Amino acid sequence: MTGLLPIFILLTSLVPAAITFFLRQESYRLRNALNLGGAVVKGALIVAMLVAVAGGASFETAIPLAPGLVLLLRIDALALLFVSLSATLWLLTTIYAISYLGEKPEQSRFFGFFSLCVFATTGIALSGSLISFFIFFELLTLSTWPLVAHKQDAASLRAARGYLLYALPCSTILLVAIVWLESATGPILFTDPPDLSGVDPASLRVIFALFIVGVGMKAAIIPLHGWLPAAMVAPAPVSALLHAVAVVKAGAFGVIRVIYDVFGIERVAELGVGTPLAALASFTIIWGSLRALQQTEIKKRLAYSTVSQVSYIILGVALASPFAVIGGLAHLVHQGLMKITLFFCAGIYDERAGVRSIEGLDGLGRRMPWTSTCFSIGALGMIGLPPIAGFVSKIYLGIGGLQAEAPWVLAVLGASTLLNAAYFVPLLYRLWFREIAPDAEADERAPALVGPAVAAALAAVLAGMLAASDISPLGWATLISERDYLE
Amino acid sequence: MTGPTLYALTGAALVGIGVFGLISARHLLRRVVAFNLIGSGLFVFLGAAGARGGAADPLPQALIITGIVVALSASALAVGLVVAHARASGRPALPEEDEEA
Amino acid sequence: MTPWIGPFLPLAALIWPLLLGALTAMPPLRPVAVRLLPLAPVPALWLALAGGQGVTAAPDLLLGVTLELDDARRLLLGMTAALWLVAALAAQPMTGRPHTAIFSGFWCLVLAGNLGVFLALDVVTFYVSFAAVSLASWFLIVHERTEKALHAGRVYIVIALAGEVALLVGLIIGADAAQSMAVGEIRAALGAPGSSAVGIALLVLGFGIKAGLVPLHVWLPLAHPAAPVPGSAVLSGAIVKAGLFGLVLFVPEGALGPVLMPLGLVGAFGAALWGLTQANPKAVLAYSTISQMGLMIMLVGAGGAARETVPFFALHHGLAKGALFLLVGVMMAASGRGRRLLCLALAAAVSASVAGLPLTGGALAKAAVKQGLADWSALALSLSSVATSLILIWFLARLWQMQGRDEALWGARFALPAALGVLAVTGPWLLWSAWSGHGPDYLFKADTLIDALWPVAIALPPAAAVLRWRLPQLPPGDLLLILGAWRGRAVRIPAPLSLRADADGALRAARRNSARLEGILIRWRLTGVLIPLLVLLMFALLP
Amino acid sequence: MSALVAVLVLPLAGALATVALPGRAARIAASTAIAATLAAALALAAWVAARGVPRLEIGGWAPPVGIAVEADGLAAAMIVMTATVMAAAGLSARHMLAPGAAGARAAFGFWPLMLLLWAALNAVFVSRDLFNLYVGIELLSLAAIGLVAIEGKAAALAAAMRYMIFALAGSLLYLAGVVLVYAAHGALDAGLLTDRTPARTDGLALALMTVGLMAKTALFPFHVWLPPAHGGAPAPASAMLSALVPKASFVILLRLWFDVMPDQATEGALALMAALGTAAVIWGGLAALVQERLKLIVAYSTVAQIGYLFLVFPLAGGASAEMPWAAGAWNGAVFLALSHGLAKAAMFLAVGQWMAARGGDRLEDLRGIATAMPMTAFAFALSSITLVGLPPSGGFTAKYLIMTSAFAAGQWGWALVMAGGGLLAAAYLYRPVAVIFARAEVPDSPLPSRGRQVVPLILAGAAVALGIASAAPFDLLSTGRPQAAGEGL
Amino acid sequence: MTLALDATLCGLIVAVALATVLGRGVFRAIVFFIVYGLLLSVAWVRLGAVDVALAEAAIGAGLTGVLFLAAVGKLARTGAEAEPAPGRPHLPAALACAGLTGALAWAWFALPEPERPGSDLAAALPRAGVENPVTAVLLNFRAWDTLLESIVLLAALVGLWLLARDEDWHDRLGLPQHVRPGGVMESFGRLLPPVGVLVGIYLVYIGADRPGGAFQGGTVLAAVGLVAALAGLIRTPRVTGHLWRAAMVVGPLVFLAAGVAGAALGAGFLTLPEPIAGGAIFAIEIALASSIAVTLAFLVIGPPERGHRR
Repeated sequence: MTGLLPIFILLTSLVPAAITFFLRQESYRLRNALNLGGAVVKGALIVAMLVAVAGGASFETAIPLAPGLVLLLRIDALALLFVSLSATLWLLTTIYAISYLGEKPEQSRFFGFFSLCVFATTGIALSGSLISFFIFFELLTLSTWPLVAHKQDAASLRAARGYLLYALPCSTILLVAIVWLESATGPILFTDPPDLSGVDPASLRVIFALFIVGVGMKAAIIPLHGWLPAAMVAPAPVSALLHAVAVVKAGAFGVIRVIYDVFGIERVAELGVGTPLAALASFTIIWGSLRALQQTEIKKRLAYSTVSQVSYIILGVALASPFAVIGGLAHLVHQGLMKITLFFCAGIYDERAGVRSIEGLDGLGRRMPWTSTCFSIGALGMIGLPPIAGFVSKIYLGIGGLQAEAPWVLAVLGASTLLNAAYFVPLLYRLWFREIAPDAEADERAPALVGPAVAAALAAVLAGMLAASDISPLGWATLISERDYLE
Repeated sequence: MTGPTLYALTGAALVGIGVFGLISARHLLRRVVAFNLIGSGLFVFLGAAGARGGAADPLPQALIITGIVVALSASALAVGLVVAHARASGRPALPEEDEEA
Repeated sequence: MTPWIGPFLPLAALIWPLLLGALTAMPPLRPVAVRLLPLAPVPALWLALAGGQGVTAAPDLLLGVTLELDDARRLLLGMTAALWLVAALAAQPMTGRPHTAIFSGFWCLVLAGNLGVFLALDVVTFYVSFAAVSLASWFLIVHERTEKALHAGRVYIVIALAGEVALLVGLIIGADAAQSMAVGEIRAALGAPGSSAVGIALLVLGFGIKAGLVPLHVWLPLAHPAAPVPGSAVLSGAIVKAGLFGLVLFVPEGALGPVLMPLGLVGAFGAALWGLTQANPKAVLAYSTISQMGLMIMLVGAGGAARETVPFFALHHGLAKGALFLLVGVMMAASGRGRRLLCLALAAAVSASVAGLPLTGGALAKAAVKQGLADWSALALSLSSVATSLILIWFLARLWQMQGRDEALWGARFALPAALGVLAVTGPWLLWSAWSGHGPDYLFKADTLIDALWPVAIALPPAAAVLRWRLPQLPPGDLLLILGAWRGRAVRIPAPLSLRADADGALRAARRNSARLEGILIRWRLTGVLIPLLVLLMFALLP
Repeated sequence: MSALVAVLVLPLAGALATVALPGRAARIAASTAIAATLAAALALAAWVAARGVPRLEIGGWAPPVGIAVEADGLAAAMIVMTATVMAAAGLSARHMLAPGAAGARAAFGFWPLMLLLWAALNAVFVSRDLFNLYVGIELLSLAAIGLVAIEGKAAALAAAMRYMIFALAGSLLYLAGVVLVYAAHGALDAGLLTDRTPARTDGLALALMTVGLMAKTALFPFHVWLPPAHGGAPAPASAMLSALVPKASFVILLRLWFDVMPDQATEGALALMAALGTAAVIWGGLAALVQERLKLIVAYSTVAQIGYLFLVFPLAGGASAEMPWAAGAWNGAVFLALSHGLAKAAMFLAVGQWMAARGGDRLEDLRGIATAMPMTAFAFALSSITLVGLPPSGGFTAKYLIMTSAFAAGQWGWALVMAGGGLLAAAYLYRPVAVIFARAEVPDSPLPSRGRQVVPLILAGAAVALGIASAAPFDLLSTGRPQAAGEGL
Repeated sequence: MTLALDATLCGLIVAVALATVLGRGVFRAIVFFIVYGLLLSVAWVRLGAVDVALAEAAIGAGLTGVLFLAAVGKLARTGAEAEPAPGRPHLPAALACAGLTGALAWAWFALPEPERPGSDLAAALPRAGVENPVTAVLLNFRAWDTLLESIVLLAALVGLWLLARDEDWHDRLGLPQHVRPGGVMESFGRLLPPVGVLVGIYLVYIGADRPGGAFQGGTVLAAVGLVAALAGLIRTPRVTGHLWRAAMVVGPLVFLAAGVAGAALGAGFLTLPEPIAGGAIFAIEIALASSIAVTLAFLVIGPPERGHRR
């Protein structure tokens, strides 16, 4: 039974996906029940697993595909962190999406791919070998595409094409990297780091770079970020999925796996590739923020904000000092909570007030206080305002930067905070201090839309408020780094 | 030079001639004819090989008979195609090669 | 999970205002939110009065919250709580006006932060509290939503955020140097030889902004007058002290003295003189605050005993400045000559105290700090009293010029600054011995008296001159006016790096070319030759 | 054993019956034969998996006198794939080539040709005799040419003519090789030839056979006949032609280079083959990228995919044959052939249904067809995934195996071809996928029933399943292939 | 002496082949081709392969020649007889083909000496049930090849029929022949068939022991049918003629049935148990010959066509 738990967890997303595809548009109830049920059951299973792991159990399931090609599902603390995040946010997003989509067409396709996306993300989290990781990583690419293209208008299709234009070359590069490395070492399992001594350092550096390009595209590292802002044309739940639940997270998660479980910190340090990566991440942080400043559409601004924020995670793991790692890992969750809040709210503004551009936010704070409060919390958290989760990450990253003898990281963090403020504060200002246009129609009578936003915002606040507790993202990150990476 | 050698070289020459015909001809019927030349050239080569060492080897003969029948089948279909194509397009050559068309 | 360890009251003092703040968001309470405000500082006040021993720890909160109360903290906590209480009472007439629920909510948040700054023993709690003070007070500034208030808010938020960043980075450097989150250890680590001066500089930057350190003070004369009167009172009285206390807490003894002292003095004199160009009494008071904070920053820079007694000085200034701001509000609610005179008289008394007229609380404060100062700086302190006197006389004149209309419950309104004023003037007497190490008799010595008196006396002639021949009247914002061109310039960034290309054109060209090549290859006369050629090539390649 | 006979005899018997019987009875006979052969194919695979390689010396005459057939893992896997594709094509053809829909001529001709094609494929897959293989591929070619010409239009006839020329030239070159082999060794059986004393003429024989088979496989630059031929045939015919026919000659190449004359392989020759494969990948991909007709896109994609198959030669042949990575490359190539067959058939069948609904296969005609026929659209998308080589699909497994081998062999250039080709595939398949999933309000003719729409989906699903459950097919492939039984990499 | 004869023959063959390829005019090329086929059958006799000689004469030269001639006629009627421009001499092709010939010639001399040619075959022959080794190979040892070969014929025919136009589908096979009544063709047509049928049956019958067999015999029978049709003695059937279609498949079907029977009886697929091998082979040959005859004749006649559209 316990050996099958990872498989069951995967099935909680796959089964609803498979059934949903064949449902008629009118089967609202069944579809919603399936998706919500899947999300809830998954949550329950993850809790069960958490309990079991805390009790010392370990889970590992291997499905051989071909010699040298084993689908290995395995649970370690990092996997748990990611899978818990995605499962929680999936539940919220599902509730939100059901309400958001209302009676719009093509829902079976939407929810089918939606669940498939989560299936892939869960698979990424639970992958115990490099090739399993790649398989799910690609599945994610593919199942995301129909979601980005969901509206089927020209802009959506363009965005979807752009997404693949980035994703497929990068996944090819990733495959080359995997194959190159595995041809020298044999199949790479995350349980025991491969022996890389047989490969010459120059090749290893190239392979590392290929890996980073391969997974970094999903994490929207500049210059591989172009797809993300374009993809904001997708419906709000999809944006939430892209920015918080699945895609960019998978990329960041991939970077973590590559650095810690494929190469190992020592090897990364030996090769001297950590610092360039950290520098790249820093550049992304700054550049993403600068670009965000120029955007006039809410979701686009949020998208560039994600570009910037996700690189915090990468910065942390690339610096590889204890605090930086913890900060990076914790930011994986923190960013997810805050950004999903923001996208939920952006979706509500769009849906209930028809507002997409920043100008439209004027005075919405009074008409839509809950939404606007959540939005403000998300935005302030992004800036790093305590006690919302973001500041914890920043503190840890900063200290980590100093530990890694990279004091310039502080400058990056500082500049980024200022820039974050520069692009978020005007929004808050408009929300709360401008007068609403007299003919504006805005309300938030949609509890299933607002509820998830409130929950996510609350979670973001709690993650910061209770950062020191064992069950907080930070506590977890600490545990992971102590247990797995920094003996 | 022995008999089989002579025939083998003839076979080789026939193959060359046939291939040349197959390549250079534009008229499709000529190509089918050339195809038959190649085939028979090969059979002669095989027959010559089978005739080495005195006693004729029956196996190549059987193979050749089979080959001849197969060649006829192919020729018949090819000729049918040539005719049908010419009827449909008005030319006994492929459009891309028909310089008069 | 352990909720907390140690005395609960410090934790309650912080949580209670937050709870109230959350309550103000409840729809039924929104109209009467202001009514809750006076309750908010009560636990803190109780804590300050009752005192408390031991460290309170809430290990699961933030990165492990730890709170403690020592004498300095207790003093400032008490002052702050009292000031907030009185200000909250003074805010009662706002009940029912627009946006008061938001105002109240953030009032509570700022209060919690302000208290937290004084209670925090760990750097994260401190930072969180400081950020709450810093950023939430923006809502107090822009509350009126006038063009002026919004402009002030813009300036404020930009500078405050910059300050937050500097602070965050500085604290991170400190925490790394100390390998600890404890405030004391960080200060020690920063003071250790060989440690990074950047950290200290950033901390000074961050705190200096809040404390009105020249030249980081530019927001202050805009923001303090823009807020509603109770807001101004806490801003000028209590909130600036958070920055000051930060300096005291984190800047190591003696570090940056050569920078802080001159800058403090420049503030002390410059702001007072610039204040003379202001017509709005609240702006005058704001400049006075900068001036006084300059003094206190100089004291921090001087180090030693002077630095130790800064809280004592701050206590007086906080209470007095609070009283003065509130008096502006009271004056606005008075039209009768009697009431106006009463106001003026109280204002004069408090002003005299601030200027350090003998036997006032202000004089005590100055006397206490002077002991720890070198001669020249003591002289500077005395001279600053001249400037203070000058500006406060100017303030009184401007106050008198105000025209108000009568409002209800004037007596109660007047009682609030009166109470603060009394506290400001008399409070230092109660704590004198504990903070100066001298008996009350020291205060009545001729030296002390003269020392306190002459600056005020010197100030009178120029004051008369200023009143007679006015200085040019300028809008607030001194340096900002100079840097006016700086505002509103956007950052230009080159066009995005993107993979966009003329896809259609490329497709068309590719189609044309591929069709051409395919058209060649499809010719059997050509491709056919390749067959024997390939056979020969392969034959050549095989053994 | 009897399953082996059955897969050879049943389609033949079916073909004879469809020729002899009148219309309706012929179609019933065809359906029966299809079902029976499918069952026999599955039974054969099960037999092989369970009990090893069945060998049949036909007529009881052992080579060199008689002909032996063997169903090793490769043959069994190919036969099962063929049976699956054939069954699906047959199901689709029941409607598309019904007498009312396609005319009495096509309705008469399709079934015997299909069954003859099938018989020829099975015969080629199991045959161990070089001359028997020649007869087999001739039968295959003639049946295939008939299918290409079935539309009867001038373009289809020209396409069939071109195909005929290449096919005949290819057959003759192959025959020339066989003649040389027999002349040199007096034997035609693969097993006997493996143990032969190498002769100096073997190189020429191998060169002749290889080039001939390349022409039949439509390897670049001999691919020119393929797109018009496959693009012009009716969908079920295109499915068979594209999915299966090139595989027969490829399987013969595999047998020649890895079983019969592995000793003849040289670096240069192997590289030449892979170089042509590379050219095919690039050229097929680029050409597919610019087509406006979906069937041509799919057909050019076959050109490119055939190119991949030839990358196996330098990785598993010659000096590499003894190396650990050879098995990976060999298995990868076969996996690729299998999954490409399934996916390509699914694509053609899907396109066929769309053409019936929209009356054309220009991309613009098909805009938004996914709304009306989501299942076929999904099938097309799934097939695209396999062709691009994205996980989880048979295409991915294959790609992974080949790329790993390439890196292990130090010939990483071929891995880059594989990778780049995948990108090209993604690019040229993206266009149709985006178009069919776009929103458009176009009235459709009556749609095929769900039962018929699901056929391509099953094929595409099988192609994907090949990647998910690749262990069983992998074991099957290793049967009877001692040198490939190793773990590989 | 014999070598000189062979050399002359070979020279002629090559010359005629060259003329076939290089000569002007398709018709002339085809005439050369027929001559070439006849010369080639002489060559086969010289090589001691009488069976092949028969097959070459009947099929390679005769039937194929007729096929080509008929095609020329059909092309002329479709108006597509105009020959495309010959184009420049194709030098690269000439070089490549010379290379190919050279390679094959080299191969001949590089061939190893044959090892015990046909010894296995000779050992197996007594059990084959027939004495003519070629027939033994065709119908017993390599029966699978032969079965497939008969199927190839069928496939070609089905493919050929498919080339008909849809509107012609229900017409009779081939173009209607217009023979002058009482002309040479008619008399020839009346005279030939009885003789031809006899010859054909004899060839099939004799095939067991001496040169001859189903293919040669079937071809003669097919020629008889063709002549009869050309002479207008019989009308060609339609594709829907089920009797004819049954005749087309009966040979392969009997062959296949025999094979399956062998498998079903436990002897093995296509295994002819020694005692009944001779009889079985004869039965198969008869069936096969009739199918071959019908199929070959239909192949030459071509798909159904409605004549004279112009």
